[in-house]
Amino acid sequence: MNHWLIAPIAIPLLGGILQTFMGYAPISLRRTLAITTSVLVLVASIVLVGLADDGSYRVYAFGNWQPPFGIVLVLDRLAALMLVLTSVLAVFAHIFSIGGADEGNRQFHTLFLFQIMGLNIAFLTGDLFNLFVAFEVLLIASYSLLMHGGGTIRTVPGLHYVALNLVGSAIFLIAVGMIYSVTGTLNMADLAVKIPQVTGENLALVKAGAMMLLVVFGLKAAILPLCFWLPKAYAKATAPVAALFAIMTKVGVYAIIRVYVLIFGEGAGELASLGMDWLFPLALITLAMGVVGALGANNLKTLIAWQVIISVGTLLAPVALGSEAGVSAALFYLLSTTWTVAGLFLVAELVAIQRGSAGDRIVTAPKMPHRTLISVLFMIGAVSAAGLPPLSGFFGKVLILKSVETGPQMAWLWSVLLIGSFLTLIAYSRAGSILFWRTIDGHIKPPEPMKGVVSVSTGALIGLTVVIVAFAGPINEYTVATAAQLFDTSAYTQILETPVFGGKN
Amino acid sequence: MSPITEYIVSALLIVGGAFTLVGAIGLARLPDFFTRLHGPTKATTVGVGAIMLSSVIYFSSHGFGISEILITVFLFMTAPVSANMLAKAAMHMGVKSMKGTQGNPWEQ
Amino acid sequence: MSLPLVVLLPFLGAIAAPLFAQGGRTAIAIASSVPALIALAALFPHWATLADGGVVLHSFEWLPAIGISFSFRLDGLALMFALLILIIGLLIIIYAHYYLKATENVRKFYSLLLCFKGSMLGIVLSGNLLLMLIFWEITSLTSFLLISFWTHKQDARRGARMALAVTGGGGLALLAGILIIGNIVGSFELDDVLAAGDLIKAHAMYPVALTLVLLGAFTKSAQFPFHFWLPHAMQAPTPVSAYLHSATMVKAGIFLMARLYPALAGTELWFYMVSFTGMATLLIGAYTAMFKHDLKGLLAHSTVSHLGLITLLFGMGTKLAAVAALFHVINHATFKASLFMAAGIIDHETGTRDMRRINGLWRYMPHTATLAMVAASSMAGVPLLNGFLSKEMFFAESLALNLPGLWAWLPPIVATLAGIFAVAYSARFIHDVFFNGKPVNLPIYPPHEPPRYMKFPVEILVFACIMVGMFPAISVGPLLFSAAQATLGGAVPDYQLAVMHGINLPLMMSLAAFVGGLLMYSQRQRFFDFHARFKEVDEKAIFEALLMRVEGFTHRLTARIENGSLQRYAMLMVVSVIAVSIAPIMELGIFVGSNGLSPIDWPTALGAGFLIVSALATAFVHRERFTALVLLSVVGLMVALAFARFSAPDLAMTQLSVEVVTMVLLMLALYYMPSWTPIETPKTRRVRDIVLALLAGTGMTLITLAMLTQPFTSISEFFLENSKPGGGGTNVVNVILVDFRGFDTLGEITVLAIAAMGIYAMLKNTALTPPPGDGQGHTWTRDAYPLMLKQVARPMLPMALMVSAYIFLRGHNLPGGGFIAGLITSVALVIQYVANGMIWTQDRVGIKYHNVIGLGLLFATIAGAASLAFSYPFLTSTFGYITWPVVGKFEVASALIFDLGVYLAVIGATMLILVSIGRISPHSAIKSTGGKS
Amino acid sequence: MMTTALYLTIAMVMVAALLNVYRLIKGPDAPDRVLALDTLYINAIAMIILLGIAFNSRMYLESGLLIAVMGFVSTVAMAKYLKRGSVIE
Amino acid sequence: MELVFALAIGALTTSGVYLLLRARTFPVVMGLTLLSYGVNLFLFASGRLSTAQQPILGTAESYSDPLPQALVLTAIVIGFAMTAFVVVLSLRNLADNDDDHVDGCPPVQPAKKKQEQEETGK
Amino acid sequence: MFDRLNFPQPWLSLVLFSTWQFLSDGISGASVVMGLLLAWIIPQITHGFWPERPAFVKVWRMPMFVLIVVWDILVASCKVAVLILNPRPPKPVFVNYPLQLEHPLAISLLASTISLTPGTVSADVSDDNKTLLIHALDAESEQEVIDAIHKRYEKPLMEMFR
Repeated sequence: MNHWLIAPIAIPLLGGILQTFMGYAPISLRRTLAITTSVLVLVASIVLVGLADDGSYRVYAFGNWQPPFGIVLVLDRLAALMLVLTSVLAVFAHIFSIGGADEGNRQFHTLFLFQIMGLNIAFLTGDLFNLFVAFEVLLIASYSLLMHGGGTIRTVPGLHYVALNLVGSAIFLIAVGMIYSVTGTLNMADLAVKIPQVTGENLALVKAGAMMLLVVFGLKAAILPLCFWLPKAYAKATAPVAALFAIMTKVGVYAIIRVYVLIFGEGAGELASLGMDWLFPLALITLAMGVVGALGANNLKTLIAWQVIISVGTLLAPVALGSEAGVSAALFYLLSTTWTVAGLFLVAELVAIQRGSAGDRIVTAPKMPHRTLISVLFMIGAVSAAGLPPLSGFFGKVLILKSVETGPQMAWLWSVLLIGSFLTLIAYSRAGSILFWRTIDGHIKPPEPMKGVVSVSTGALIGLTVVIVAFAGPINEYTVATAAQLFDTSAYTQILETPVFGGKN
Repeated sequence: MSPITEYIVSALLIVGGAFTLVGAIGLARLPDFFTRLHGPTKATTVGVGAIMLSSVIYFSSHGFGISEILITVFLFMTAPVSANMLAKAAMHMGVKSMKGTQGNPWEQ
Repeated sequence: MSLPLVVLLPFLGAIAAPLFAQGGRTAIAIASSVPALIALAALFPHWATLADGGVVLHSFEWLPAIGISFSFRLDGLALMFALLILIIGLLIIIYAHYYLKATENVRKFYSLLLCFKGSMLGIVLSGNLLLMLIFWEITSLTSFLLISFWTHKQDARRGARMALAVTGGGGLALLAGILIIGNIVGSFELDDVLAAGDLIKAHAMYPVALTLVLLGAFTKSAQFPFHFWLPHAMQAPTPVSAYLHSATMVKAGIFLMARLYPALAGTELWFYMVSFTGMATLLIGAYTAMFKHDLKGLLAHSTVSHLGLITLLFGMGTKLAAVAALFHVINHATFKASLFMAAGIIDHETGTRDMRRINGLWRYMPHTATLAMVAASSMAGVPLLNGFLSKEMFFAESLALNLPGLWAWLPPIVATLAGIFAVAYSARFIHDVFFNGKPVNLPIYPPHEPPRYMKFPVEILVFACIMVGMFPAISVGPLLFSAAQATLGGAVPDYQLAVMHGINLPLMMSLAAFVGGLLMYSQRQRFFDFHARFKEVDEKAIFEALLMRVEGFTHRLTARIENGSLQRYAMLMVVSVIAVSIAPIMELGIFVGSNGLSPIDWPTALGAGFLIVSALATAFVHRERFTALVLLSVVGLMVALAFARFSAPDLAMTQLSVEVVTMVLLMLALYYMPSWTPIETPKTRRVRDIVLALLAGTGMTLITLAMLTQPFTSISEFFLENSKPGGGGTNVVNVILVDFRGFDTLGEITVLAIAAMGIYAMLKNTALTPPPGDGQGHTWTRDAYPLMLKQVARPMLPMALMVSAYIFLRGHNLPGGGFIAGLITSVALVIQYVANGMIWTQDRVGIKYHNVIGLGLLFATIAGAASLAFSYPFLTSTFGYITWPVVGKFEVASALIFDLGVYLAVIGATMLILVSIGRISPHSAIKSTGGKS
Repeated sequence: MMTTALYLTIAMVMVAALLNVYRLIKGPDAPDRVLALDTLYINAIAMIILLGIAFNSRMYLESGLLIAVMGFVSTVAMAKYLKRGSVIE
Repeated sequence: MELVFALAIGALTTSGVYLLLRARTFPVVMGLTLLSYGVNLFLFASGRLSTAQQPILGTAESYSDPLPQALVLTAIVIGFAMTAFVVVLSLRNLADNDDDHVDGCPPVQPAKKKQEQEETGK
Repeated sequence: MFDRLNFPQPWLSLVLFSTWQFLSDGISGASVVMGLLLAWIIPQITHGFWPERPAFVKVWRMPMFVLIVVWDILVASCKVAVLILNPRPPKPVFVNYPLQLEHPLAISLLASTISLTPGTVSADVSDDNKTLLIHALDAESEQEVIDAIHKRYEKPLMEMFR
């Protein structure tokens, strides 16, 4: 039992608790502590990647109860990958926030840290109901963060976001209930063992439950027709929050990968590959819808918000095909797209700040200060997001394209993905050329000088796309190994046989 | 359980049930709000009280435990307040009192 | 090692060159030339290998999973292109040094130019198709930035965007094509691909792959119908046009065809696709060039035409044609680059490029005029110049083409026709600009010769034109040979590079072209009139309009679909759930499992009836909000009773207490809201909603029925067995909550805490004006704190605390626990707020609820973390029995501390939520003690 | 004997609840509904105690205690809403 | 008995879904509350129905499944937090938009419907 | 520390202590210790919430009073039951009862008592705490109600509260 496993949960929890007590402490102190916490989470995540890379499953049994009875955290490559992905993103978004976005709400850092905690629980947990709890933690934190920063523009999107996700939570519970009512267990490993043995009418029950679960995950991942809460909510959120939200849809993707590979994967007997025939076309339509939205967007943040949806479609299409290569490719792309999109949200914020009243609307406005830096960052981000070489988005997409086997699905995926990339490129070039180049004379109120933390964190996040390219080899090896590990479900179910730390039972 | 306690318990139960029912009938058929207010706030207190007592006696054979009494105590504390608040609300809203009522409710 | 270096150097230069900006423009220009010089030097030693048809390969592994490697491959073809890129690149830098004004952003210019150069070199030197594609797309991106270098010009921006859209899009098609090829061959290494030509051509996917690859090549090389981007890319500074459109960007597509020639060419499909595209482009370009008044426009369309020519040659599929194509690549690069530079000089010195205004420049700038005239002659195909040679070869090949029947006449006729146009527009270039009367209304007058060394690059290129034209075998013979060898993959046909091949049919065609061209030029006015009768197709306007259309359409479509209506989104959600689960539910039908139905017990059924009636009534009367709320309360109560009825005392208690708090919460909210809901949705919508709701309800009923009657076994046996020995409590539900699944509970109180803090923050600056009355004509009473309520609130607090202490302490063994206790305490506090008002109570509470929440979470976490000290996992509980003298046996469980955390967090969160909402009320702000007391 | 009495009582309480629900739905005024709800709460206490007797278990008593302690709060809140609007101020 | 229970859950779901699809925040909140009642009952039912088998050791011969009960307890608490949040959010919506429509402001209505609204609504 | 070791509201503490004994499963060492502890701690926490301390005198009369009330409840319940079941409509009266009690707790107690005894409900207390509005379900006249209440309930209460 390795206590590092709870570090990504315990650290932000303690950090968050500390922050609750410090509502009236000087802001510099709060910031320092909060950033320290984020960085510690990152360190812990990196340690966990190191641990996970040996390909074994590490189990952390809360309360020292043998799974499937107690709740377990399970660390594998996928979980570790998601943790690092999240904590890197979180650190930079967090650093960005201390540029001033954290003002106005004394609990901003608390919420931010709890959000990280929720995400980390979701990635580590090996228990279906605990996944629900994790979802709720991260959702409630995200609701609050979304509303952070005041103003009236966030209210309605926030309301929609909350209301729909509440329905989602209700469906999640129903689905959990159905699955429990047949299998009598909640532990994912145990479910993976028991689902193949389901027969008769129970099959229909589990099927209905699993399909509902897919709807829930689909809602979190924002696939069509469940994605409409996203664009406005993300576009209206405060920049670091929107950046952090880039990971939120990926939680849905993660859950789909985890649950539908492990529990309803190839080994699930009659329920094998359940729902994937729905998911594939939906993913493609989602991608297309994202592109349409991106083309029609009239402000930068909305454009990027639709990019989130494009990413989701791109990610889920190969996942739905259920091949190891597809999952591996999707994971590679996941890494790239999450950071890039988050970086783009930050860039959009810089644009909005620098352009005064024009904000991030794609209209002609006086020339903005710091144009060169911001435009370069935007360009890098846009190129990566559109999937053009030489940045990481390209490699992700190539991997995805390559992962499909020849057949009608390939034709669909290729054409949608490539035409989508093309149209995205047009959308970005249009937005970029108008925002940065089409200027009119006139003065805008000189904005506040761009703070170092703000530009550095944005640059760092955007720059990660280059880093991914530089380390594409090792990263790809890792994702390939991750996919291989994922599909070897029997190794996962081994955790049931591994006895917990001595003492009780 | 001895037969006597059984009788007592049964009797109390019936009494309690009867008063509860009567209270509800009052609520259902009395003509105006203020008269209806009498039904539940009383008959039910007696009703619940009797049922409570039967429970105390019934379980006394199993062992000591009279937390039911507390329920009654709390009910007796709170029921008048509910009635008071409701009456105030009704007077405020100008709920009509039945014909033939002597005196007037206060203007709120 | 040298090959990667060649590619890398310009990129390094791009980073380094701006650093020299301090040293002035000359320094940066010199710094920018250095990479090319080194690269040339680095390529030189390989000549020996290449001359014999050898190949230099430098390869490093990169991403074997994709099949991409850093593999660089130099052969004759690559060398030819690399030399063009490097040498013309060098000349362009010199030229640009004089061309750019001091005020312009030279750093950006050189940096981008070097990036572009590097990526072009990358394309030609890549030994891996994917690597090539990467550079391919980088050229699209850098050219986008170069074309839009003058970002303030709308035309430049639009031209750049168009170029990016076309070439970048083509690149994506190319990507697909390459991936298919890679799939067929099993490798992206150029060596493997070139060796697998037959395999590829025989494969079922060959047509797809070919189409996609050609799509890439055609877009890049501005082939019809994708040619329109090129003329508009002329908005770039002239050095850029000169570079992009002579030797580099547009030649990338040509290069691609040459590169993949062994792998893809030689089929009918190839022939028809490539040659006909080339033919069309050749004609259209030549024809359009004739009518352009813009100097650069003329050159641009002529470029299109020449690119068509080269494409046509490749399309013919004969080996000789391929040689001719390669030869023309060199020739076109030299004369077109020089022409562009000359045009730039003219533009620079006169301030305009309109040929209707610039006339008779011979008098002002004879030197430039001479150079331009030589180059233009080469373009026209005048003998003794290089253009003539390749054109002759082209004519010869067009004659050699064996098309069936009358079709055989098509290529020579097209070729001659194009030749006529070429002569005509070249003549126009020469005559209009340098003779033809006097200049008209020039912005800069009088024009004069440019700085001496601005002409230097032109001189070099013109010299090359002449040299090649006169001594082809000596000057380019070996290079062409090795390039041809590389392109054709081995055997090079017999060909002769001579100035004259004697009097033959091609020469006659040339002659015809000459006469025809000059004739056409002399009669140009008629042609202009003829041309003017057609509306000129402005591709850019169409493209922009199309873009606007697409943008507008997508915007409207998005607005239509994502219409901001929660009702629709929620409907979609419900429909989705129904859609995915309807099949299994139908399969299930009205299914009663093997456990069967238990007998109905009437009181319970009646209670369920109340629940059903109240639930439906809530929906039915929801417009009367208060009534609906009362009904909702009944539902809540019935749910609690149902829990009690079916053996869940803990749940019943929890439900009851939550119910009360929820009601208070909703009442608090309702105060600010209208008490009536208007009818807004049309009837059809309501019917639809009812249908959806009924479907959902029926589905749930069927599922529940099936679920309840099916037997099952669960892991719960374990909990029942281990609760006492392992968790030290007899209330199994509570032991699960604080021990077996304590982590869930920790998450749950975190949710509560976050919700409370979020609510607090959200309401902090919210100002709401409550309605003055209840909407039915009653204004609110002044009586805020009724006496009886206040008096009963006094003893209620300690008594309720007592009860909650009791519920809390017994929770581990009997129904109860921290959560319920917390809610009781909260309700007791709520009574204080209701009875005494916000400020009165707040004064007496004397602790910030934030801190209570924090403490709660802290206790729970510490209780969980304590076990870490004994290296047991988080949340491992322990318990023991202590026997005190009087007290007796007393159980102490660490889970109790955890539960205390829950208790505190619940109080803090609940109170913070309720108080935050209560605080919006303006009453509390104005009067501290209101009403009667 | 006791069983019969118990069932009889349960029946009477259920009928009483039914009458309450009738009043609750019929109204006519908001205070009537709240009064019916309040009474229903008290009936619920009775039901819970009867349930305890029927199941021969004291585990349910605390639910009744909870209603006694807390149930009136929602009545009070509703009544206060009706006349004052603001419940906590 | 199971059928009655199932029907109750069905009724809760029906009402909940119907109210969820309304255009004003308050009915939506009530709908969500009803829905969560239904869901809680459903989750509870996944452990099957049992009479007088409360999972308190030593108080009954056999015990009902305690796990769904614990899950429902968690779900109730979370549901409460979420309900509170959505209630407050609808208050914010009201404050910011001066209207309690779920989309901030009601869509423009044809005159005919307005008339109907005046006739039937108050 | 030790100077706070007192009971700020001894009567309350007593009530709380006995409440605990009611709640506990029988009186035992543990329940007594715990009861004492809670009876001490809770008033410490809550005494701020009870600013107007009741001044009890002659508390021993309390049990007698409670008994009277309980008896009245029983008797009157039957009367009301008859009234409800009787098809004759009742004759309700709004009574303005002049209060002699002054302590708010005493008034509240009286009002509660009135409400608890069937047939009468205290509907409101006037702003100046001088008048109590009582609704009687079935009474001949106002004075009849006033006299009965004054004699049976207000007087004993006046003796207990000073």
